[in-house]
Formats: sequence, C-alpha cells, structure tokens
Amino acid sequence: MRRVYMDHSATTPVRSEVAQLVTGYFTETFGNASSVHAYGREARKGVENAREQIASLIKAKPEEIFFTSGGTEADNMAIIGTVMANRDKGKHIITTQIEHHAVLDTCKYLEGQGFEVTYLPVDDYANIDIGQLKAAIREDTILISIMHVNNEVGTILPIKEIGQIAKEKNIFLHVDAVQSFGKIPIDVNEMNIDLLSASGHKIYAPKGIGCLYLRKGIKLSPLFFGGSQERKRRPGTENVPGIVGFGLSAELAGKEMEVEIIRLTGLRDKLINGILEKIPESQLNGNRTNRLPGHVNVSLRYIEGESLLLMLDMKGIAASSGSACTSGSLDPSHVLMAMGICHEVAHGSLRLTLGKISTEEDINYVLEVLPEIVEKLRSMSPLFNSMEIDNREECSTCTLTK
Amino acid sequence: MRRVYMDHSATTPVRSEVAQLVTGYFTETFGNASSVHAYGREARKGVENAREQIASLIKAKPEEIFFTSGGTEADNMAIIGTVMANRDKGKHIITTQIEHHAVLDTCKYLEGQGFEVTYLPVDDYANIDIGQLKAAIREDTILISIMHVNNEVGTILPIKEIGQIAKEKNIFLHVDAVQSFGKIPIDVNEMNIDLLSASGHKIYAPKGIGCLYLRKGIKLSPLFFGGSQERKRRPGTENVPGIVGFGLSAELAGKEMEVEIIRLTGLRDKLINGILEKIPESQLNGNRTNRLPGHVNVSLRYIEGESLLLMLDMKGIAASSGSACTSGSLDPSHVLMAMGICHEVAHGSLRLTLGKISTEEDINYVLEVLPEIVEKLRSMSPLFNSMEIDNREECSTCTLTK
Amino acid sequence: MYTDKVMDHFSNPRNVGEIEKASGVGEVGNAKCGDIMRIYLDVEDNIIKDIKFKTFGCGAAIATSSMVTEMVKGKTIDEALEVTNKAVAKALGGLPPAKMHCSNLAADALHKAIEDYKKKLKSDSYN
Amino acid sequence: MYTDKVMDHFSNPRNVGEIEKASGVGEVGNAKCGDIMRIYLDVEDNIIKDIKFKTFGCGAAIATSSMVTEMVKGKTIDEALEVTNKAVAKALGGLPPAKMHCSNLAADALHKAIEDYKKKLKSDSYN
Ligand SMILES: Cc1ncc(COP(=O)(O)O)c(C=O)c1O
Ligand SMILES: Cc1ncc(COP(=O)(O)O)c(C=O)c1O
Repeated sequence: MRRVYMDHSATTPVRSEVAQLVTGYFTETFGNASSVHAYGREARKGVENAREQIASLIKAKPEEIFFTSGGTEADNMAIIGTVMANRDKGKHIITTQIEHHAVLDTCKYLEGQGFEVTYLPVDDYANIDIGQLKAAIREDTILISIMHVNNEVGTILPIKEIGQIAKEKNIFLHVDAVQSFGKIPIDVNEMNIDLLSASGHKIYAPKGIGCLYLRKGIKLSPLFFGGSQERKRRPGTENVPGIVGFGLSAELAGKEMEVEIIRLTGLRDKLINGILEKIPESQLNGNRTNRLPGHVNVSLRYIEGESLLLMLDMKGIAASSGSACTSGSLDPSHVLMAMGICHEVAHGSLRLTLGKISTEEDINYVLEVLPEIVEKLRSMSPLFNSMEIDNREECSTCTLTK
Repeated sequence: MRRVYMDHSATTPVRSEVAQLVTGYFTETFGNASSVHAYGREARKGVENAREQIASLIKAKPEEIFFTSGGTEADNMAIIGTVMANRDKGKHIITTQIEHHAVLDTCKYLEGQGFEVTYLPVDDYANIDIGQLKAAIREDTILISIMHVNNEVGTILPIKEIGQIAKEKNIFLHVDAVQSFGKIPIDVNEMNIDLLSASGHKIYAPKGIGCLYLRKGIKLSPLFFGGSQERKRRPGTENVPGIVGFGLSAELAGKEMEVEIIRLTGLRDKLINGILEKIPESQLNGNRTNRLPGHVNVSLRYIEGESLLLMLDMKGIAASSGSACTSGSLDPSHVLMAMGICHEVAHGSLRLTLGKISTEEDINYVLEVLPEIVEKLRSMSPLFNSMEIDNREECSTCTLTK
Repeated sequence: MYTDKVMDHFSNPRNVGEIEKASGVGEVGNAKCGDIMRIYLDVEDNIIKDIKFKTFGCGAAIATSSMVTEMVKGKTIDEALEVTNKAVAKALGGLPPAKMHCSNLAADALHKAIEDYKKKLKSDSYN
Repeated sequence: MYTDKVMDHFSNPRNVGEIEKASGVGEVGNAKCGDIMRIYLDVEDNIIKDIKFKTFGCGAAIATSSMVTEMVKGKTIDEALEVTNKAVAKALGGLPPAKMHCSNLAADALHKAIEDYKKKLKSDSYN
C-alpha cells in the first residue's frame, strides 16, 4: 500500500544526513562533553559547533543558545524562568488563546502562583489584533509570549510588529517558534525577540532535543538543578548526539529554506484548492496566504475527525485532526474554538502538513482518496442531508469562546 | 594508538543492538506516539514495550515508569515533585552529603523555598550510619533521598535497610539509582523504594533519556506543563527513539547482569591490586568489597588530577578525577571531602570505571602506563620527596567537612 | 489502540442506514460533543426484524453502533433491553479506556429507540 | 580546551627540577587549592643564568611554569620583572577562561624568587 505521511507538524522523520551523524555520536564520539579526555573534548566540539549552527539560523550569538529536551521544556523554561527571575518588576503576562498547551498550561500554573495572565483573542484567521495587544499592556506587564506560527492552522503571527511594541514598552518577548524554526526566516534582532523556543523533531532532527534562545543579559531561573551544564541554566549530561543532530538539521534547513518555501507553498495550494473543489461543504481553516508553507487545515462538515483519520490511515495516509477524540478532551481544538469555529465544524477538521518528503504524487493520491472517504462517512452521518439545514443554524448560533 | 575507555560512570557508548533499533525509530518508525495513525500507533507500541522492559528490571509495574530527559530531571522531578505535592504533611527532607549535584542542588533550592534538609554525614567508606538516619527523622519528615551507588567512589548504600525504616515511619523514599540501575539488582518492592531515578546513557542507551519510577498512588507535582504525555506527569513529545533504546538496553542489562558482575568485579580487583602494588603512596578511595563492580577510585599522592588525566589521555586512556580543576570549582569533590579525605589527596584522585567494552588487556595497559605517568608527575611536584613529611602532617590536620 | 474487531466494525459497519417508517427511533449524544448515534427499529411481534443506524462520531462510536445492531437483530425487545454499553464494548474485544465513557453509547441509543417504540405502541393502542 | 602550545609545554616541560644552591626561590599557591609552583633561580651579574621549576597542579599550572622559565632564561632581573601572568598566558596562545585566575601564577612565583634573590643579596652585602 502507498504510504503518505502528511503530519509533519506533529513530527518528522530524522533525515539521513542527521541520522548518520547522530549514530556516529552514539558509538564513536560518545564521550561526556564535560569530560577532560579526548572522548569528552570531541563531544564538546560537536556541541559547540551545533550551538553555532543553531544561532546562525536565527541571527543569535552561540552563547545565547541553551539546549533543552524539546519545545515544551523550552517554553516552560522561557516563561517560568523569566517571570520568576523578574518577579520584582511585575506580575502580568500577555499571551494568546491559541498558544500550544506548553505555553497555555504554564500560564495557568503561573496564575495559581499569583501571576495574572491576559489571553488575547484571535480573529477568524487565528490572528491577533495589535490594538488589543497594546491595550492589554499594563504597568506591571513583564512578559509577552506569542507563538510565531500556530501549529493547528498554520497562521503566521506578526512577530516583528509585536517585538516593536514589546521593545518600546520594555517588556520581554518570548516567541514559541517550534513550528516556524527552520521553515521561515527568523531574525531575533530584527524582530526584537528576547526568548525563543525551538524543537528538533519538527525539522528532521531526533526527538528529545530542543533549545531556548535567551538574549544576553536576561535573567532566568532554571526549571531544575544539578550539574553546571549549559552554564547552570539547564543541568544534566548533555544530549550530545541530539544536539549535533539538531545543529546539522538547523543548518540544512537554513540552506534549503528558500527553495522549500516555494515548493511547499505550491503543493499546499494545490492541496487546498483540490479539496475545496472536490468536496462540497468543506472550508479552509486559517488564512489562505498568511500561512506556513506546507500547512493545510480544512473542515469537512458532518463528519468527525477521528473516524476520518482512521479511514485515511487505512488508505496509508497519516494526518491529524482538531476533533475532541484526538485531542484527548471533550472539547475540540481550543485554537479552532478561539477562531469562532463551531464545535461540529471543528470536530470535522483535518490537518495535512507537508514536508521534505512530500511530493506532487502524494497530493494527487490524497485528492483521489479523501473525497471517497468523506462521502462514505457522510453517508453514515445523521447530520448529513436530513439535518443539514438545522445543523447549519445550530452551528451559526454557536457561542464563540472569544 | 591504543584507546582505553575507563570512564563508564560518566557515560557509555550506545551498544550496537540499541543503536540499530534507535536508528530504525529515527527514519522508519518515526511517528509521534500521540498520533492516531499507523506511524503514531507503531511509535506508541515501542514506548509501551520499553516501559515494560524497564519496569521488569526493577520489579515495578509498567504504569509506574515515567520517561524523562535523564537522571538529573528524574531526580528533580522526584524530589521537587513529592515535596511540593505533600507540603501539607511536612517540610523536612533527609539526604546525604555525598549525593550527586542533581539531588544536592535541588535540596539547596528547596531550602530557599522553606523546606529543611538534613545532609547525613558518611564514614571513610562513603557509607551512612543507620543510627544517624533514624535519629534524623522528625515528625515532619516527608522524604528521604539517598543514592544507591555513589558515582565517585562506587560505594553501595544499604537501601534495603533504609527502605525498611522509611516504610515504618511512613516517609517516602527516593533512590537515585543512576549508577546502579542495570548494573546490580534492584527490587523496588523488596527494598521499599517509592521513587527511583535512572538514566539511559549510563547503560549503553542514548543520552537524553531517563526515567522516574513512581510508586502507584503517590502524588507528584510536575516540573513543567504542556501536553498530556506521560499522564501529564511529564509533558512534551515523547522521545520515542530514546525510550525504545533505553528499554532494550535495560532488558539486555538485566539478562547480562549476573555474568557482568562477576567479570567486572574480577577486572576491578585486578586493577585495584595492581595500582596499590605498583605505585607507592597510593590509596583506594571507598570500600574494597562493598563497591560497584567495575568501579575504581584511587588517590595518587603529590600529584594533581587534571594533569594526570591529560597524561593518561595522551596515552589513549580516558578517566576522570575528583580534583578541583576537573570539578569546575575551587574545591575537590564534595564526596571525597565528606569521606574525610584531605584536599591534597582528593586533588590526586583518579576514577577508572569499567564497562562492557573493558578487557583484561585494558587493565594491563593501564597498569603499564599509569606508574610511569605518576612518576613523571611526581618528579615535577614540589610536594614529593622534599616536602613529603611536612605535607603528610599538613594533610593529617586537614579539617574534615563533616 | 482499537482491537481488530473494532476496526472491522468501523471499516465495514453493519446495518448503516435509515428505516423509513421505523417502529421506533432513538438518538443519543450531540454534535457539540462530537458524537451522535441514531438507531432505527423495525419491530414486528416484539421481535427486532430490522435495525439500522446512523452515527456521527469517532471510530468507537461507529463500531459500537454497528455492533449493537448485530447483537440485537432478530432478538426480542426484552432481550435487546438487556444489552448494555459494557456488553457492546466486550463484544468488540474491549475499547480504549478513554472511549468507554464518551463514545460507548450505542446501547443507550438502542434503549431509547425501544422506548420510542413502546411509546408509539401505547399511543397507537389508545388511538 | 588547551592550545597546542600549552599541551607542548605540559607534556615536554622545560627546565623541570631544582637548583641546589639557588640565588633565589619563590613559591605560590597551596596544596589545598590544588596548585603549588616553586621557582629556583641561579643569578649571576644580574642575569638569570639558570632557572628551574617544580609544580604541583593542573595542565595550565605546569605549562605556565615551563613557559615562564623559557621566557626569562638569559634575561636580566629587570627584564624578568616585566613578565606578567598575562604575558605568559599569551605566549602559550591563551588559556581557558576558568584557568586564567586559578592556575596562571607562574610569573608571580618568578617575581617571588627574584624578591628572595634580592633579599639574600642585601643580607649578603651587609654581612
Ligand atoms: C507550537 C508548539 N509549541 C510547542 C510544542 C511542543 O514541542 P515538543 O513536543 O517538542 O515538546 C509544539 C509541538 O508539539 C508546538 O507545535
Ligand atoms: C548518581 C548520579 N545521579 C544523577 C546523575 C545525573 O544524570 P544525567 O547526567 O543523566 O542527568 C548522575 C550522572 O551524571 C549520577 O551519577
């Protein structure tokens, strides 16, 4: 059976150049980077080289990069670390309703610790209103944490404008760049970013490695304690193979970015157009153009996401959905909800995210298989036909969470 | 040049079976374990299989194993997690002076948060006194955290006795088993262990993966926040390749344990005897028999550890030392200090730790090379000969940190 | 995640459809929560002669719907009333814990359809 | 970590040893801290005719000791007094930051040896 992987926003395969390099660090250059001997020094060299590769992708300095176990840890470190270290300056945090749970749940935790958080609403395209951001800033605002690209609907947020505001007001800006890092250009200076999170497994490096960019001079409390690795910001034996793999994948991503953006945008638009054309009562979630290359999110009404995913899976297609069943909660994706999309439509959302291994044939295959599946599921659905009109009304009266 | 790796307590190479398995999870079974599709389900299967492999090595239940990024994170999660979640029960923690910094620095942090910590002293062999432990227990003691095997001198601590006491007094027992896991038998039930930390890279799995065993029913606050992975105890995309590698390495360690214990004990004793015989004014640090198989720590007086390591390194031998220069602080190893070993002797300590790849020829090579190096360094040392007597006296009056 | 049996019923669901002049119809769930199951009965002489379902929901919702129709087709009303959600899950070889509550409602829909049938029967007989 | 030059001086240290009837001896550091450097001078006509060292310490301590002896051998006392710890580190192509403070004391030991020589000289002339 043909297998088509269209879930690159969830994770990516390790690219072969990286896998090869990492394996060498498993069995040959396996030293502890803190050791004095040759094994240790070789490992250290790999780590510092990777730090440069990653810094250079976002125009940071190598000493501003701190390796973590992934995006979630980097987000937590950035947010908890800055607000705890800068508690004397204020207790207010601004973020958005569409952040990843690594940011949202961290903010919820901090609310329990006496901090106050404003969750900015978003428009139909999952974008924030700059005026609302400005209005939300208080005397005691110490941190703004806003993602660069939304993982569910692919919207690119206006970080440069946000950075301008944060800088003027002297507020730290943290950017969750897990979905944009290595895919679209980032310049921490031009964008006035103070802290930035990234994760290796989204850009063809192994899972279990990520990093935090921390602008020089910003105080940060560590999340946990131990050895003096990563200048005490992040103790624990360095994950040398992961780090060198992440470094190489970042460098390659930078080199290939320009070409990949064009290629993936083309494939993405072909997929979007094909779906909207071939499947009645389908809609694009998020913006048509202001979205990550390779990122597609559509809603196919009257059907539910998990069963859609299972049917696609039986045809070899790997995708994801914002339906409640796949989110592990009773409610569908908080992002789609924040965009004002009603529950039923959110349950029928389908995310198809392309990457390095995606081809035009993959797109054609999905466009061939998906309409049949949707038809089959709709034919089972009590919402289709009979209730069509009712349902529409019900849906249009959906209370927005905004 | 011959290369001899004798720093297995610092880290180990990934064994080939594990490297091969992990690489498969990099490029083939690369899915996100939380995904609904086949890639995700295959990854999930690997994760749950590994959980069983690890649980079975320490006689725990699979659902009591939580994967972390390593030993440091597991130690922090165990200690911070239990005391924060059980704050209402008390504020006193008991640990020892010879713990790893992942435990010590965490306890220091908690002292700043209003907890009180007793750091038990140790004897010349780095062992605690059970009477002192009993005496240290207070009404409000909520956690005892004691390591199973000391990483610097290899002493095996009497966890079973400690567990008995903790159980009687209804106090949680956390065991840092980073140096014992997979090397000597552990039974969390027989030993009454409530929480236990382990790290993959010490047993031929990749760096960046570890786990916490958490006895069912014990409340634990997470260190950070995000997705619902590891039942919300440890969010973030699972490091699937690391996890399956750790699982396999644990299983293989269990299978080979009995034979390896005998083999490594033999090599260890040959190395210890050889050094003490061939090098005058050398001493063994730690106990002769109550020590981890394969773990050697000696002090070679009148010379300093870092220069010793560098010379060994030039001969292809990788080792470590508790000297200040290699610890990154002005003081030598806190473990040697706690054992009452004076500064000068601690500066001249040498740790040689054997593992799977160690052979009798390695031992012979070290026994051939080491005496020459020691002689060379002593011939440069102002402490040797001329000051010998003085120094001895100075040393014997060293103030112990106890 | 799902057993082979669940996947079989999900991918080849039995008795999908509607019954035009149904003896009874039952519906549970709501679209907001992501699950709606509707069951149509054709009852004759207290026996379920035909049964059809339409379901909007996850794999478990579709599979349990399909399974329940198989379990009670040809059975008496009383026998059908004895079928529980738990029994349906068991017949499928089990369901993931997360699905036991949210998507395992097919027997409830069946019972509602039987109720509807009984109500209709009553009102019919009084007419 | 260390430059090639450091490693060269560490592994082939120049002028190791003692001078029996030294014109001056200087020592810095202490064993507790892990570094002791002792420098022996043989001065004639204000010129350092011979110089030897003995050092207990890390790689940097040994390399700087060796380097400083090379730098001043054959030089006048005044020239030798101008050699700083920093100059020694520079001559070695630099030292790791962590080593700049703790182990870069060879010039201090040299200066102490010169002081000792001067003191001896004074007491000699008064005798
Ligand atoms: C926007 C965003 N932030 C954070 C994360 C968390 O990253 P990780 O899973 O590597 O911890 C993800 C991906 O899961 C993400 O998409
Ligand atoms: C006893 C002990 N505890 C904890 C650790 C920390 O483990 P890791 O480096 O995997 O974080 C180590 C090793 O470094 C150790 O030896």
